[in-house]
Amino acid sequence: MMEMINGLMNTMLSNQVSIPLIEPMLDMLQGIPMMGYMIALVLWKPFFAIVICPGLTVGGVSLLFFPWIERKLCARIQWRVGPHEIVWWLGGVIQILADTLRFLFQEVIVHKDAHKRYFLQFPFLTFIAFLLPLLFIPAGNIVAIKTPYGLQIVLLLLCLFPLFVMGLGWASNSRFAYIGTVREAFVYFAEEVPFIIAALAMIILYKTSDLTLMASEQCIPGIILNPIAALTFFIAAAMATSRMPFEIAESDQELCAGPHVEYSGIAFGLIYVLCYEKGYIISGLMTVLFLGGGAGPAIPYLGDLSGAFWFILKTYFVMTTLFVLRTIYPRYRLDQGLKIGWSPMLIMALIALAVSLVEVAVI
Amino acid sequence: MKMAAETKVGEAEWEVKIPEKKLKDRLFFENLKAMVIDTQLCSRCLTCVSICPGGLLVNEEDVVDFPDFEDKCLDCGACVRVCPRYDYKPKSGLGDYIEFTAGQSKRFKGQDGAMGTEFIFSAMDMGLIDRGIFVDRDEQWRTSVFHVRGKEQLEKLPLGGTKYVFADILPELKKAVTFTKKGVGVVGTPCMVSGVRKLQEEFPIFKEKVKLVVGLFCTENYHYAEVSKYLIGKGVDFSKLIKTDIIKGKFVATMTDKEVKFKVAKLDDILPSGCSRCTDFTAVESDVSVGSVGSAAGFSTTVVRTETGKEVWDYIKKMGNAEVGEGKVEELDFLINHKKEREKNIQL
Amino acid sequence: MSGMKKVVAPEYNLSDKIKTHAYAIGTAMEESVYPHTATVLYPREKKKMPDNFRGYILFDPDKCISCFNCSFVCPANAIRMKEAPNNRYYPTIDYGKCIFCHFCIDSCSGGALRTTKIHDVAYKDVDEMFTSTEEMIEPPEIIREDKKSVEYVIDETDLHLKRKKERDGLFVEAVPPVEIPMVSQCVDRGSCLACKICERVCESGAASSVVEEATMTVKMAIDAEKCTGCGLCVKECSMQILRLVRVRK
Amino acid sequence: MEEEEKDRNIRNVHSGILSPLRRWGTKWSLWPCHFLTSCCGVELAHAGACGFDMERLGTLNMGISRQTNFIIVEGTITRKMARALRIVWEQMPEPRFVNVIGACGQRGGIFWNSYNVTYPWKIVPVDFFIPGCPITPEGLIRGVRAIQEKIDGKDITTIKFKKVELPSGGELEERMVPTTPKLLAPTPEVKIDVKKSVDWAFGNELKGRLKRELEGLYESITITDTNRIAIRATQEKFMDVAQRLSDIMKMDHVKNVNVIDVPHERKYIVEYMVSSYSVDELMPVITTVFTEIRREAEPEFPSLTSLWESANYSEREMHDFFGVRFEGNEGMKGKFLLAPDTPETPLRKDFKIEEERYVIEEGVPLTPPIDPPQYIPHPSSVSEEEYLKMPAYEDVVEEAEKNDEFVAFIGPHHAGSGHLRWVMRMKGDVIVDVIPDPGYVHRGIEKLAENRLYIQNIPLAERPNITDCINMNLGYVRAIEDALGTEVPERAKYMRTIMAELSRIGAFFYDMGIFPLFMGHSSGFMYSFAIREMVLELIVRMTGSRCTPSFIIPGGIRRDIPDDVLDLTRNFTTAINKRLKKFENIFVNNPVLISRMKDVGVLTREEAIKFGIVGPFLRASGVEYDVRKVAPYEVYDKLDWEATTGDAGDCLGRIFGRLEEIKQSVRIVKQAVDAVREMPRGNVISEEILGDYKEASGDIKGYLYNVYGNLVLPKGEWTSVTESARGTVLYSIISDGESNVPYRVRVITPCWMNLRGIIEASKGGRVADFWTVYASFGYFPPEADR
Repeated sequence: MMEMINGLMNTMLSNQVSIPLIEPMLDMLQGIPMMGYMIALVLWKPFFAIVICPGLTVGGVSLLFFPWIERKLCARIQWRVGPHEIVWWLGGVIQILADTLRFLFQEVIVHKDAHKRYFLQFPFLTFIAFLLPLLFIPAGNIVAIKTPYGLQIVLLLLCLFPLFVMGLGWASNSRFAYIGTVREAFVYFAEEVPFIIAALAMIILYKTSDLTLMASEQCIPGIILNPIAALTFFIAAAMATSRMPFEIAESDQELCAGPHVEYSGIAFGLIYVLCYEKGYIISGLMTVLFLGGGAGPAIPYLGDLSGAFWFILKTYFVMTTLFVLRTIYPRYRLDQGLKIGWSPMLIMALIALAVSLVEVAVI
Repeated sequence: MKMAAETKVGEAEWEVKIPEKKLKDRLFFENLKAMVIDTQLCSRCLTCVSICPGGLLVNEEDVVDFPDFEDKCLDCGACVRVCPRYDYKPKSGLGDYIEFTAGQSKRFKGQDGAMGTEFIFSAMDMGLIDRGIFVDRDEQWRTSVFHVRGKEQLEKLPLGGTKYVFADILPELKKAVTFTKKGVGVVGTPCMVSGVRKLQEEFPIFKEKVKLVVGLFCTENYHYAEVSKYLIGKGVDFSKLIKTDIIKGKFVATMTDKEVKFKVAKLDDILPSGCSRCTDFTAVESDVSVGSVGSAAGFSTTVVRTETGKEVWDYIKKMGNAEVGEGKVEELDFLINHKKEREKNIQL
Repeated sequence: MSGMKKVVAPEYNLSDKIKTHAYAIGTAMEESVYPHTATVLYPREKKKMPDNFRGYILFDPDKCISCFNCSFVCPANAIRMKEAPNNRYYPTIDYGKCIFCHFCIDSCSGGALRTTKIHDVAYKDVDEMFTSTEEMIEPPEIIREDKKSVEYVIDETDLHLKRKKERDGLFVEAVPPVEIPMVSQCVDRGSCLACKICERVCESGAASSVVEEATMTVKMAIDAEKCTGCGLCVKECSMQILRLVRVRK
Repeated sequence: MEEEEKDRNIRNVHSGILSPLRRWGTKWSLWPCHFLTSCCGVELAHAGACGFDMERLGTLNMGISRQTNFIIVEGTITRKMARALRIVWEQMPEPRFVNVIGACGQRGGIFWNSYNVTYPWKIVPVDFFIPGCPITPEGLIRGVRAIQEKIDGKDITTIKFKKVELPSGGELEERMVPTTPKLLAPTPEVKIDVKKSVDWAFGNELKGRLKRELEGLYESITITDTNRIAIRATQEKFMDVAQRLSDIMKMDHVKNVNVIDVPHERKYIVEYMVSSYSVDELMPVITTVFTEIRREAEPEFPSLTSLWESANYSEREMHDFFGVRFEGNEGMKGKFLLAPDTPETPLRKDFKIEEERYVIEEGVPLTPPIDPPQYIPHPSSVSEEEYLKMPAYEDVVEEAEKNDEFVAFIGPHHAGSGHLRWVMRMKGDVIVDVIPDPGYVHRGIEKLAENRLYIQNIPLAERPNITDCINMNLGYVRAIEDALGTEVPERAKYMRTIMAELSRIGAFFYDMGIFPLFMGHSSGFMYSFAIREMVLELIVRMTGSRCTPSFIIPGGIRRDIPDDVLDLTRNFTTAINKRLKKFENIFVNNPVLISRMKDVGVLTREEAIKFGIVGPFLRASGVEYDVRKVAPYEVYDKLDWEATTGDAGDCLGRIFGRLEEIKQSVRIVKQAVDAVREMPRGNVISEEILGDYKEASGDIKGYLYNVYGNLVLPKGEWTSVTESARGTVLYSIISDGESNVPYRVRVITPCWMNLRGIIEASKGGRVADFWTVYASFGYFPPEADR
């Protein structure tokens, strides 16, 4: 028994997150019995990645705060103030918490025509399934599962998104949800091909598909090496997350949020944060692929967290850009969206692929 | 919009003469009720209803009434002042006239010569008046009073005139007087004509505004509810009715498919009390009297009595609005005498 | 036809597209750095309303001549008159109907009605919205959370929000209407019924009548000194023989 | 029932161990499902836009009932809409709150005696009522605050009145209560071809020509006013007259279809107002063709849709109103504007609506008791399915299924439907057909107008379209002035022009605010509403009211506008440029938008004329018709400006055309303000109309009723055509010459005419294009439904 624990401890201790800033505190805590195991566990990189960064904690906090950042920034661009009155001296920073609580305590209506079980299960399933790619995305050098096939697995998991959304729409059994779901399916195909090709271009460029390696080996960020791939990836990301010019499936004014039209209460609450979750993951991926992941001036006190810090910062930047698009663009029509996906973006993706090949050949 | 000349302040007192009350210490309406309504003298000409300032004196189904008069009566005496039968001086005979003739309107079609309508419209064409008051009658003989201001108004509307059924003409005349700019012409039964004359006597505004009074030859009028019941009982189908008339003491109702005839005397069962005390057949106080008796079929007998009537009649002749026929005075005698006999019913 | 201008929508080629994309993105970026915020932080602060703002209506019984004009002119029939203990009719307002057109204020020749800047009120119950005369006399209290006032200032370049530390007052001095004295006068005395409706409808006691039983005459009079020119008798006169006329100075 | 449900919501928030969290969350996250039924929706938009920004309080507008918890009932709930309100409320998860804003939702407001209005508080439990017509954004936010306080446990009315004893004493004698000020002519004469001698040379020529062309068909041809000519025909020859007018005279569109009920003469007058866009000199002329038909329960009349398609919807409307069957119009089966349980043929004169009361009487309720519509019965009496069922258009669905099509029911409560129901048949992503179901905001102003004084109709005339209030007001007042022949003082004319153009700018930015929303572009909405906020600021300073000034009165304007406001207006004409530029950058010139609009919803010149499109949308299709140019009124002919046309006829053309129009409006305002500042202050009301009250010529204060209360129009039909922001607004007042209330008022609003255009332009397009087309026409449902 002890051996097993010791063996585990050794595994964990060999792969610890080092944070100089809190080391004195940790030392103090070591004195408390059993606390050593706890600390070892928490600071064990895979665990740290899942639970703290970039996983649940940072992800959760992002979900709670990012909408606020988005809403404030959009408000600023739109000549207004945004969430403000709630804790007004902080500018309404906990607005999303209030929204979440409200959704949490609100009645969940399952309407008569819905497939009751799927209708209720899908939001939760979707929410959890959407978290999976986080296991593979490295924040600096912190990553839950380090595998040479990281990118492929993330792309694979990302491909699941639309399936779940379609599930939501199907379970809703409503006219608008139906149209929205069909649109989602169409857009999914149009967006996924250039998206994967753009990612492929980066695999070729970096000659690896291990996300940690891809991030760490970018001495020059991917966006400079292959801007076309970056642009394609970014636009495809906007499409994948249903961001503004491509918010085709969920268009509020046309389809009343499409697949989500019938959801209420916490079920909708989950769906509402889904798009931010999606945004977070895809932005994280974009950071890793094109912005050098956790690369940045090392902050000595943060140790390993330094990389994570830069990663989060860049992710937020990408996310903000992605989300602020809604203040700039109206949405495309379905056929236009598809056309963009299947022609210019596909061409761009192929060009990006060629650029990568050329660069690899030249270098 | 009201353009009024500036006036000096202080000249704002005036006196109004009110009549003697026959029953002292009672309201004027009670006087009226006691002297006219309860004595069955009331012919339901509605002069009192038209003048009542509160508009509270009303025309109930078959009798003039003032519900709640103890509380609401203003006791101004207007009803008594204008009632032609409060001091009833029965008039009968043919009365004075300037011209006894007959006419047939070329412009209008009605029963007989439609001369009543013609007189009003000719007066309107002359610019004497700007509206006439007619009685409109629907298929069921229900009446409604109608202000006519132009010829086009008659297009979809056959104005039959008052035909044996009471109509609330005089209250409408009062309204017309407040609205009119030039003057009003009115067609009415002899009792209404008397009422109008009484109004004109008492109030200058009526004198000024009511320019032409066309009287109709009238034997009697009936209450709508009763007469319709009676006629239906006799087999008259109102939807097919073309024309009704009294010919030689017989009531004739012509329908599209048949005719119903019966003695006028039979109608006495439903004869209103006021009419049974009325002796005036030819509306002797009117400007012009018009009726079917006394002229050829298709013509209206026309009795022009006053200068105004004469003017309009001349205009009609001048413009050729009507075919001039021949009136036979003697044909009226039967009905004039028939009505004169009713004098015996009057117990003052 | 002259004076017509043909508008041709732009054709965008690729460079135009890139340019317009850049403009759009540029505008957003510019605004995110230097925003032209135009928000009034109500209820924290309140926008300053002009003095002629049409809000809740206050009433001064001393100036009221009970002419019913406010009630007659009210397009929504929100104003109805109620008899007060002193036997005069005063207006009441149902704010559940009031459309704030202020035709009533513009019809009040005595200047008894006046406006306030109150307009932000929430009622719990629809029946509470009926406001009786008693409640219209004193300025009401409303819940105010504002500490500052904001004024929209439009200069030649842009709209600016001018914030002031002090709160904007809700009540403005009433502007009395110009005086146009009118009196009621009988124009056709012969047609008078002596029905005394003018006396009964007159709130100022100007119209009067005395019945002399002896001679069976009624003495009618309209006292020009007392007459407020409200026009009720003119309207009600059953023979329509009264007119409002200008008082000669 | 209601009390219980109201309590339940609050109990809901307060129950459980976690109730503090629950309360706090609910308090700061009241998402309104904006029930944007009518005018107050405009102010809701302002409260949500950057001027007031409701989002500050965590109140984020969202159109989807399931995901929101707060209904803001904006204004009138008609009988047709009532059921939708209930459905939305039932769809909403608990705890849910309801605020009713605007007088219409409280005691009916200005529509209190309308046949089609009902009270929302009889349909759903209501938490707070906010007075106003429309409310101000501040009031709306106050309502949100009140709900927040209520969740915290303080459920109070936010105003406290102090009661003051009224003076007592004086001799106690019985006063007579005055009767109604309405003066109704007994059995009025209704004549629409009253001859008027006017100085109109072309009129006599036209009359001669018409006489030649219509030889033997007409009964009379009368010149009733400048640019107005009336042709009387018999019912039998009516079709022939219409045929000739259409074929020979090239009169290509119908401006108005009207039926006038004259019960005492047992007739209906059926009139068609036709005009021509193809012949230049006929453009300003409105030719009225009318006939009289016998008044029966359901009289028949040949429909003229075969000649003039533009008459189609108006004929259907007349069928609703009077029961006149237009044979040949396929829409005669059911009701079009009215709800199934609205009283039958409400505009017939024998349908009486509640009369006004002027004194408070004991035992008489403040408002007429309106029962909630029958289709909201007590839930126990019907099954749940019956209870919440909207008309399902089963035949359409059946037919669509046969053709492998999909049917979507959009509205009346839909984030992008604008309170009108659309039944959209689509094949794949292509629209096959759109069936409109309007009337959800039909408040019956035509009926109300014939029961109110002329002056009282001014606020009523504005209500259909408060985004363009001044032009609506102006149109109505111009009809009165035409009738009275009043000459308006020069200064007032300039003021009216300034205000009308400001209003046009405002309406444009309203449409340009809603358009981006339909496109999912919130910045465009915010930017244009910021500019609109500036316009409203000017209007509020001029008139005292943001949206419903009722400022233009016959003969002038209510009061002179102070100089400082004029200065502000002058500044506005230059200040607008900066923000307009940004708006253009981010929205109008946005390539995404351009690609959405280009060649979408094309209406060719012929189609536009055929379907009776009006205003800037007609001009965008290449017809050079602008009332301000064709038949100038006020001071438009004295100022230097250009009307806009285009020839693309697509959404892009419509938007760019209007954008140019706004620049022209700014140009007009600039010139007019400069001109006014040169003028002496003072006289702004015609002295002729003031009569004895000449001193009030600078400010009507105190004498509005005295001067206008007994306004009586001369006999006849008085038609005014005014160019409002969205097109030609036509007021036709029929007066009997004696009453101080109109006999009939007909209002044709541009949106009503453009409705057909939206349908036709969107057919064959993509589903998403429907909203582009819809928004490009600036459709405002209250305006269309009236």
